[in-house]
Amino acid sequence: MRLRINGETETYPDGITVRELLDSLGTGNRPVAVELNRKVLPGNKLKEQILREDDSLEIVTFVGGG
Amino acid sequence: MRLRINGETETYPDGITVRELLDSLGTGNRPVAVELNRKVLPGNKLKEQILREDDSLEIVTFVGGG
Amino acid sequence: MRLRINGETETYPDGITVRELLDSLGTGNRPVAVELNRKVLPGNKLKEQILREDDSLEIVTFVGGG
Amino acid sequence: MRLRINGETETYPDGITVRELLDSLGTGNRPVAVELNRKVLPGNKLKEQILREDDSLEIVTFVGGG
Amino acid sequence: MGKSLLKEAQQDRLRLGKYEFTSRLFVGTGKYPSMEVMRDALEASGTELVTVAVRRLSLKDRPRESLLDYIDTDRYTILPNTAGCYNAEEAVRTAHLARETGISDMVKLEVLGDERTLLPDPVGTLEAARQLVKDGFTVLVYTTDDPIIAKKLEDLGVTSVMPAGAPIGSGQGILNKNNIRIILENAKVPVIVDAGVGTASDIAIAMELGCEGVLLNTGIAHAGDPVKMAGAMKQACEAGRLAYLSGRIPRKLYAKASSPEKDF
Amino acid sequence: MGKSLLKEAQQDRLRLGKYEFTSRLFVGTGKYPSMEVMRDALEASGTELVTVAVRRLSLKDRPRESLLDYIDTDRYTILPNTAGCYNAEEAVRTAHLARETGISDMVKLEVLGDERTLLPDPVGTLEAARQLVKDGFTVLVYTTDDPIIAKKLEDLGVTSVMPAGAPIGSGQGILNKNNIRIILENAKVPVIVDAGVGTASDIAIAMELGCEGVLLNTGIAHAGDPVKMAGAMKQACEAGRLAYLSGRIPRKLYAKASSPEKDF
Amino acid sequence: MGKSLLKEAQQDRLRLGKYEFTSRLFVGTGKYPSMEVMRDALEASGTELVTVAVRRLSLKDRPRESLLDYIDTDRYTILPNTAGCYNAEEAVRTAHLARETGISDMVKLEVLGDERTLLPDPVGTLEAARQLVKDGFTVLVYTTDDPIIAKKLEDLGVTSVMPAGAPIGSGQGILNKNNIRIILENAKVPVIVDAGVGTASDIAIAMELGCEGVLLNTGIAHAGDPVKMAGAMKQACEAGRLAYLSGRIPRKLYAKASSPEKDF
Amino acid sequence: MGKSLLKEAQQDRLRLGKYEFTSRLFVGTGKYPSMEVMRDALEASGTELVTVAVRRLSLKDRPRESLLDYIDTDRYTILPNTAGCYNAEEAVRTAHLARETGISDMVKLEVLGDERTLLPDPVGTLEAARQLVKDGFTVLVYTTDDPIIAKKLEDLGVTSVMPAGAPIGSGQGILNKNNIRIILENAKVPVIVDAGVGTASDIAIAMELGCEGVLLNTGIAHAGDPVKMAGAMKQACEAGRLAYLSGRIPRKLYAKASSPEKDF
Repeated sequence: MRLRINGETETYPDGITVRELLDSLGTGNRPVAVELNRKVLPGNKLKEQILREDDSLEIVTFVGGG
Repeated sequence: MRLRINGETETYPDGITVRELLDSLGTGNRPVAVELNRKVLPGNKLKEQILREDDSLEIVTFVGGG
Repeated sequence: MRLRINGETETYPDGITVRELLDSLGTGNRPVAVELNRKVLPGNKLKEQILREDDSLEIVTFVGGG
Repeated sequence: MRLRINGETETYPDGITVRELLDSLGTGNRPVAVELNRKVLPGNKLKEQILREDDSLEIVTFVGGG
Repeated sequence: MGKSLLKEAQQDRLRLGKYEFTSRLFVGTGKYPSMEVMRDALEASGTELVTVAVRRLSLKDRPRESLLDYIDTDRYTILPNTAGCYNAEEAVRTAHLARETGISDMVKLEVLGDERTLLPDPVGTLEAARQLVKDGFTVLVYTTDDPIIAKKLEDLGVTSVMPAGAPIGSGQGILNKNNIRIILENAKVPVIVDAGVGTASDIAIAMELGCEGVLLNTGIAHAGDPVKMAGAMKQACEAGRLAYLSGRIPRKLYAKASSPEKDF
Repeated sequence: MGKSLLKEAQQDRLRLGKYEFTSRLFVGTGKYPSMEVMRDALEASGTELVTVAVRRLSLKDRPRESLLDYIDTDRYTILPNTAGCYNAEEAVRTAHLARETGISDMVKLEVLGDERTLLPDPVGTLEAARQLVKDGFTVLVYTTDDPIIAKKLEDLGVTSVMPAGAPIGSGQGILNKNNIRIILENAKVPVIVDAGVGTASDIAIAMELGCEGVLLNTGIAHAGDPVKMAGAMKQACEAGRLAYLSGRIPRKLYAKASSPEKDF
Repeated sequence: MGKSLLKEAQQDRLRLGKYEFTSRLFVGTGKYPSMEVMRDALEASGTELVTVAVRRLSLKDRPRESLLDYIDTDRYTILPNTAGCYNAEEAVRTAHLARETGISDMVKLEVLGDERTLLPDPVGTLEAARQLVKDGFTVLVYTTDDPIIAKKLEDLGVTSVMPAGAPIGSGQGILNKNNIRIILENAKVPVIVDAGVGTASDIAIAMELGCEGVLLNTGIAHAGDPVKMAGAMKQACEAGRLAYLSGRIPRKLYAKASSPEKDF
Repeated sequence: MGKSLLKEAQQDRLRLGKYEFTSRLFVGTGKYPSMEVMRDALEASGTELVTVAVRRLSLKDRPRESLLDYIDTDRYTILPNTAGCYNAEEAVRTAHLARETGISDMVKLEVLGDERTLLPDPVGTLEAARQLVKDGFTVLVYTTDDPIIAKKLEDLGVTSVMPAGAPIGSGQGILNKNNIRIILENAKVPVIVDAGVGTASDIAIAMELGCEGVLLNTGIAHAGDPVKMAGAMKQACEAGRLAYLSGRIPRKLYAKASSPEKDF
């Protein structure tokens, strides 16, 4: 299925969860947060949240800042 | 009739106009402005505006300020 | 005769006075002062002071300054 | 004999040395320096320097300062 | 001033809405030892715009004389302020009352945040400015030296932004030149320093930064000799303006001789 | 200025030895773009005392015109300086040469310590001042802002002590107000700030401290528009003097309203 | 420090919500020459609270390492900021994303008014602060040095008010001590100077005014030697705090000898 | 400080003649509330060099204890001063007396010009410095911030030039950074700011300018808590030195974000 991730269009197997997506992105144990279709996704929902065709995600992490 | 002027209760003849009231207060030609029952009264209405029992007026003028 | 004027060697007729020298230099009526052989020459002596071979003069005037 | 010490007149046995005088003043091992008749006395001369009638001494030490 | 400079100064005019001024010094009318001193100080200051406050007419002791008996309104443009207002509604109401006197359609908008420091409340000030511009006033607005607020006010359509150099009556001059510089960099409307002036050099400094004018009151009214100080402020304002237009020399650790090297 | 202030200003005169001045601004004649600009700047500055330097008459190219062709000596008192002298002997010699021109018996004594910074050498300055006072000169002496040196110079009998606000041509204004204050506390002769002025407010500040006058050159001569800046300096000098005489308001963290409390 | 002072310093702790800190220096993690330099600078600074920014995860070039690989989260409390947000909605959204990482429930709220100066937008900042407090965040809010805005933020329930000493990265220190003093006079929450620090003395000055802490980034990250400068900032922060607690001597024009009068 | 920084600091030593110091803070021993407080303040300050004054031994009431009972001379180098001397002869005499105690061959030369301001007399100071260098003393000389006098003293062979930041005990910090900068530009001997320090940031500023050290007394002795303030001064001195060695960021009107641009 098609997903919109951080502005890019990517293709992923149907029924994948957010957690699985993140793992496939190699985020490992680094802190990330996810917006699914413009809604902030609670951190504890990453595992169970199943993605659907055309879902749009923003995945953010921490970078250096002041 | 009773009028409320700048917080004081005063008695004036019925049917007096604002202009007449101002004259009786001796404002002469000094610049004043009037609020009638919490509404700013246009300067050009002072002459025609007739006061009624229990009307409340704020009459202001200019003082030194920075 | 030879005179040393402001570091230059110049030749002038014998017996010339300082005043005459200044006139020949075209100082006109502009303010000048003269050191003759390292001694300041009083302004009122310019006329009478006769110069001798090898006299050394510093002639100064005013320029812009702060 | 009479000695002038720091502006005071004091009486001391004849032939006393500066070192003995200092001991009698209880300077103990605290650092002091001595001027004898307006001349700075080298520190190593304290022991041998014998005082005479009417000698004038300034005895100084260190105090708090900036 | 020399004649040619004088002529030039005549032409260096400040435009505020439909008004135009030769003097860039605006002076308040409060806190003078007497009405006579105020009148003479205004004259000495050379100002063409004076601020006044709006207050209740006194009913009991009817004063035989009023402020405006001492201010020639043919000579001075009157700028009513909204001093003493602590929210937008009060300020708007005060401005409307002032306008209905028929004396002026200008207003010096002040919405204060705090009775102790008399510092402006930027939020209330923005709200009132929006309304007064909508109501057709020529709005000169007293504000902090915050460049972002200044820009927001300008975007609302005020006629002049008037940042405080320092708190009202503090006499500390311009505490943050950096902010005034940033405001000037952004501003398309005249920037007039209002409040904080303690002495003449404070005004010169404000004008040298490129401000279009200065407004003060206490610095004159509470000076030992208000009339003389008014004259000082006038000169300082002209001095600062001329210096700004002339272009000052750069600052250096040390520099070059102003006399040529000695040669004898 | 208003008429009465103007009149008063006329009477607020500065006395230096046998000379008296209405203007408290002294201006140098060096480093202008042209003689004409210098002449106009001097006029615009309103000064009554101008400094000049002493240099060798040029023999080769005899200049058709000289500095004094552009300075009306009936209008301006001439103050020759000893600029470029790095020891007392040279300065004394230069002062005597200047006097023998018959133009002036005043001298602005400068004994410099260093060609790079042009800062004064206090030791050489003291030595030269002693001699020149003995030789009957009216000595105005350029010095540092060191209050002890200033006092020593005064005790030698100089007519005026002229501390540098900042290094010559640096345009940094008065770097150490504290020292100028101490000098003023002690001084019985006029204190005139000499050197360091960069813009108009610097002069106002010096005068507000209580200085009797200000001398500058580069701040005008190198300004973008020297004539206009000269006008600015004139105004600033008058402004600062008036402010000093008026008595400024005290500085506070914050203060009182200049409008009465709102009551409606 | 001496042992007893060290002990005392241990007990002089700063409480922010449910967090407590011995170090009063907060340090940013942006703009270092390398991750290693950042890590060493953080260590040298002695900080216990570091700020981080929230940005998109890069999909293309998956960096093998991330910022937090260089920040020991057992040692440092993480303070995510909302840098780069120009309105309240964005800032609130960013804060929520940061919290959902599970790393921290603190947020350094920034709502900027202008991409050029990076000065805060007080209006947007107030709006976002209201929301974030409601949403249960521990809100440390970056703001101007405007005392009225600072008070409004405090009244909304923020945990700390963080006025800018000067614009971000400007290195100008505290431009307006007067405003910081007024903010401190009013504040019941810790006041932490954020932005503007250029060198160590700037921090000492902020702490001597009575601020509870200082936050900086560029002053360390862009110094010639960031690690050494981090050590300087640490010392300066402790110095300023101790000086504030000690009580400084008053300023005078001049004063008394520290040695007794000479007597021989 | 971090270990590596600590190690580096150990190696950043100040050499004065044959002496060497790790601490760049020199502390006076006058005017403390008690000998015990002095002793503890000296310890907290981390100083390795303390100044003392020379005075008459008291004959009447023989104090059972003396200053040096509270100063471990194995730990602290003793720097006798010539405080209270108003001419060169007295200062030279006092230095010789101090040396004959056998405690130290260093002298902090002070020749004061004025009992009220305690400012140095440059002329007497130069005269005494010449003699004391000839007599083989290690001369550290208290002077004004006059760069020309500082250079003359250096040329006489003094070991350190110690300009006053401000008058003794005035607590005003460094009033004229410009002069200190020029002195540092010229100096080949260590420049140590002596006098004027009011609080910790004053020391940091002096060190950031590039001074080799700072000497103070009143700022610690008269602080509310002298021991704590001594700790503050220690930290500030180290902070300022580190900052100077690190290289600070430049000052700008405004600058760049320390967080990357937002992208989501």
